[in-house]
Amino acid sequence: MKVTLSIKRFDPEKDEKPYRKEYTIDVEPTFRILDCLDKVKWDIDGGLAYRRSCSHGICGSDAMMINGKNMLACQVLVQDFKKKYIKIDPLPSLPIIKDLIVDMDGFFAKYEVVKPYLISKTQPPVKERYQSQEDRALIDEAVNCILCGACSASCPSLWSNDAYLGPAAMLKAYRFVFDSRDDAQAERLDVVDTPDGLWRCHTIFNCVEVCPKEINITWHLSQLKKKCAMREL
Amino acid sequence: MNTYKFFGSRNSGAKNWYLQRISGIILVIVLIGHYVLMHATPDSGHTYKAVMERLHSPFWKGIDLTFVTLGLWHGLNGTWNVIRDYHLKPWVANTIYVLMILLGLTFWFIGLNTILSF
Amino acid sequence: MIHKHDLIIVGAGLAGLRAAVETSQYADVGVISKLFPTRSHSGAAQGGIAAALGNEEHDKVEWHVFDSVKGSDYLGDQDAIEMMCGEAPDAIYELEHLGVPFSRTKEGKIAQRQFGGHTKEVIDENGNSKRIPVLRACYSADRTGHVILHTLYEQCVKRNVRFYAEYFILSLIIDDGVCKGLTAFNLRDGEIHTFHAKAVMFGTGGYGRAYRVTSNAYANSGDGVAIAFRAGIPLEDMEFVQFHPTGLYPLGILVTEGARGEGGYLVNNDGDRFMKNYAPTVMELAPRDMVTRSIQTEINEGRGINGGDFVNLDLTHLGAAKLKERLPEITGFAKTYAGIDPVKQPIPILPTAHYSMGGIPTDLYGHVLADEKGTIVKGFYAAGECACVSVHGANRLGTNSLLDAVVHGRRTGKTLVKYLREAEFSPLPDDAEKKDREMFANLYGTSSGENADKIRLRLKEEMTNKCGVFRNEKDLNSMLDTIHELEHKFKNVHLSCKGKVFNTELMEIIELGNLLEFSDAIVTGALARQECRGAHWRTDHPKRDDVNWLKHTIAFKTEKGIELKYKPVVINKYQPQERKY
Amino acid sequence: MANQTATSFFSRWLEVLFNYRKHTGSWAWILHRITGLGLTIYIMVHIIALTGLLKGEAAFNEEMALFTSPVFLFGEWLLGALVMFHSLNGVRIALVDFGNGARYHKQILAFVYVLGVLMVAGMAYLIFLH
Ligand SMILES: Cc1cc2nc3c(=O)[nH]c(=O)nc-3n(C[C@H](O)[C@H](O)[C@H](O)COP(=O)(O)OP(=O)(O)OC[C@H]3O[C@@H](n4cnc5c(N)ncnc54)[C@H](O)[C@@H]3O)c2cc1C
Ligand code: HEM
Ligand code: SF4
Ligand code: F3S
Ligand code: FES
Repeated sequence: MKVTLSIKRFDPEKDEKPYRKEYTIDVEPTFRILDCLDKVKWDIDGGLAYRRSCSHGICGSDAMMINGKNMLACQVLVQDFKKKYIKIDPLPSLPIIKDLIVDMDGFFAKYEVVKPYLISKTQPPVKERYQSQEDRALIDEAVNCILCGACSASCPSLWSNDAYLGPAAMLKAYRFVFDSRDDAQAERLDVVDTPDGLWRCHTIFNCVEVCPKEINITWHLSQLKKKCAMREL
Repeated sequence: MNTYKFFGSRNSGAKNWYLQRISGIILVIVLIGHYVLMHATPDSGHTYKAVMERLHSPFWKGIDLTFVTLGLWHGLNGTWNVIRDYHLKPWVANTIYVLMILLGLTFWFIGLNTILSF
Repeated sequence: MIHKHDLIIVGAGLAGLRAAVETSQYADVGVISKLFPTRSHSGAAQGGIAAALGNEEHDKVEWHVFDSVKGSDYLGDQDAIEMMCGEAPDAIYELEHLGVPFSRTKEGKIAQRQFGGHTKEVIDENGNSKRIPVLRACYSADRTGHVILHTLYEQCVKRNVRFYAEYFILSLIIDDGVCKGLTAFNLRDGEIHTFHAKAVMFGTGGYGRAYRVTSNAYANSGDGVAIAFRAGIPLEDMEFVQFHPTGLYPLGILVTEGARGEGGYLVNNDGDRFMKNYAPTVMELAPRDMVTRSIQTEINEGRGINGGDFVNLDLTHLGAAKLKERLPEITGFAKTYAGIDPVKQPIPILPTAHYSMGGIPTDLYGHVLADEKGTIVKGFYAAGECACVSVHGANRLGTNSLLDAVVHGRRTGKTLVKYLREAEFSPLPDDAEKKDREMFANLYGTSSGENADKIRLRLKEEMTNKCGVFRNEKDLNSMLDTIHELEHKFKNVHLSCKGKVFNTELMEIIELGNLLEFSDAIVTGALARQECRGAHWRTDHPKRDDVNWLKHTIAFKTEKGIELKYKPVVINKYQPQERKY
Repeated sequence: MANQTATSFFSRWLEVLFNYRKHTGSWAWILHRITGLGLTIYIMVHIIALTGLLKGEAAFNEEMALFTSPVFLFGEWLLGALVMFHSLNGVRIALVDFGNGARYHKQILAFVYVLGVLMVAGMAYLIFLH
């Protein structure tokens, strides 16, 4: 079976600005888009650059924009597309380093801002701390995040304001604010309760549409919003 | 990373967020009432007499005042929210903020003046 | 550019990060990883991490030790296994304190589940002692590795550990038997950097990518193992490569053991539950290596589905509700990658290269050993899948490898804290980057030559066929020839992309060089070992041979090729017996 | 080193906005924003128009005659549609934020659309046929 990939290319050492290039390759219907990229890389142009590692949607390396939507290249197959003309772009609105590789430094800097680690102010017991199944259930979804960046890069609020913390960072804040073992709720809420934090989220739900781990990020943000608003009132 | 400093007014946005929703919900109720009234009984909205009659009742006066106040606040706060979605230089943002307050007050007084004159 | 840190850790998987958490309070630590830390393959581990906590039912460290020894087909060093199983509970409690969101029992303790080969001793009605499965694997849904990896990274962020993410290490600087640092290149700009350190620790993970069908990530190309080998460090027990019985056809993505644990059937083209011919009593729940061999036999004898190279894992009789509740991730994988709904159709599976039992030889404290006598390489440490302590012997038990990475990461960290207090920086040799610069210049200078992908494909294909589940002398010899031929070709390999920024082609070529390097050791070791033990199965020597082969292989790289030496297995409490389940 | 940031922020922003697929929620957001801004302008116009009351009965009735002309009635109906969308979607947003609406936001939106169409039709009846 033949598919045509239209890939956005950019080599900082050669190109003034990004351009598109088409590659027609022979594939099986069960190929992942990642396999298609490999095929282009191995058979046609060794210079094509993209990140990848686990190849089954768990490491979060290969988020990119495929046919106008952010997804993991290793989590979609050729047969999932009706048209065999597939457009591949890097994650939108992040600085492109080369081809499909974007600069994630800003994304991770925002992750670090929300104090993404357990802060416990009490001495732990000799064995484990107890946590009820109900308390654990509160963070069931949030701990699945693989930091792929698909959500933040799909958020219109972030496109227009790159200081916005973005859904991924705030989901991480949720993960700790709602962990019954954590003692630093207030500090973390201070970080997200800022004009470039929670209040830039307009419940657009793009993040939820793209999350490869099917996390309902907006629901988590709404829980944080309520907590912050209650604090103010 | 401390670039996430705030610009514009001093609060974080939490209160505005809350009030935007509350005012919205009150507005739905008021608006639906307003619409039905205006168009279910066309005369009541479009003749001087009917309007006068309503404006003389304290109840309707109250409703209209709420409408003007909440509508303006909700609309302008919403607009301010839209503006804040862009990463403007602080002085630009602050200038717009002041202008919007002035604009809001002006229209509020005009509206108030009309309603309270009768 | 030269960077100076007390300690350089290579690898940001469970082993590397655990050591970083341990050491960063006391020393200046730099962590190098070719992937952003949370992309490390530890994150793919689903099932759990073993420890005899006894949270769900009575359990004893002693039982865990016995299971691991037996699982290793008696090739595991029993002092190391006792140490690992003994420290396991504390290591898990510490993980919990660091923030790992384990699943919980009703009382709020860490939840545990059953896993293949983990048993407890019970007395049956006739007064005989027998072993039945025990709830020992601590888990967080089916994402155990993921949550531990993220938690450890979070703790490193908290401790301000300096990360060099997307730096690819090239070679070790070992001078007069002392490790002084290493060289690496920054993928972002292609520059070579030297890292000067009092000590270097490797936690570079496994090497499943030498096989065509594998559950491993692209990044698992055994770089650390190959780099150490090239620097004169021997490799231990490389011939033991674990094949997981159920990889999703054709990619090899892992279908967890739990699928059979929940009652899944294995069926061949004739619709037969063929395990009845191989393990009539336990059927599908036989140990990993056994099931793998049975599946491979069916395939080899033409009973694969439609004569193809896969059989079916049938879960349809379990019903939609149970699949949704117990195996959601697997259901998702089958849907996404095979377009199959396990509720209605069987899942096509085949054995997949999964784990490397062998690696860089270390002692119980993480010191890398320079020979079979146990000489320590000063300043060089290793832990995790790239190291061989050896706790897994010839076959590791499920959930023991995350434990290995965490326990040894922690132990090595503790050793390092002590070492770094006294150690000094020793001067770097002048030409530390010389070899790497030459290699780069060579590659950038090529205008034509061999295609790296052809070499890689052929290596992976033949490793799968000739040095896979079943091995014999003829195949292994032919495999050695192939490797030598490919090594020869590799000298002429062509780099088509001449850019500096994210030259991933360059990276893949270097990885290929590493694959060739250690594959040689795997095949040489396998050829020599004329017996069947654990994951290593020689059809031409179909018996375990404790008289001649109850010993560890130590492979050295010499001018003339690979030279094999051997060292005895540490046997304390449990004498080798026949391995029956 | 050539840099793609050479293009202006605004044009990059527009490019992304246009190229990215519009999911249900994006449409709702875009429409909510446009209608919100439109209504804000309208409410100001409305306030000015009502100052006509101050000029006395004749002047006001003259103005009203204009507003009850078919063109304006049609305009008013359109405006009603905008208000309808904005208010119902506003309620949806409030449900998402205050309640558990994030789990059912698409269903709520479908409900909003159906209710909106019904109300707009109802308004057409009131304005044009009543
Ligand atoms: C699909 C799957 C499921 C598994 N499930 C389980 C399970 O349920 N229970 C269990 O106990 N075990 C399981 N395992 C095994 C276990 O996950 C691994 O053995 C363990 O995670 C290895 O950890 P590590 O820290 O040694 O290496 P890894 O996590 O692989 O990390 C390697 C690190 O080294 C870095 N690195 C490598 N080469 C270079 C280089 N050249 N330059 C710079 N950095 C480099 C990488 O970037 C990475 O950070 C599973 C394995 C797989 C593949
Ligand atoms: C009738 C009931 C109304 C409800 C329930 C309502 C609700 C809301 C809500 C919840 C928001 C916040 C959206 C967000 O922050 O993402 C909002 C925004 C807004 N509203 Fe309303 N509103 C109503 C009427 C009005 C009216 C009458 C006006 C005009 C005066 C108006 C103008 C705006 C504007 C300009 C915004 C900002 C748009 C944006 O943020 O995208 N609204 N409305
Ligand atoms: S929330 Fe989902 S989309 Fe966002 S980074 Fe995490 S996994 Fe990716
Ligand atoms: S897309 Fe953006 S606006 Fe909120 S709901 Fe998601 S973060
Ligand atoms: S390669 Fe790991 S998520 Fe796609």
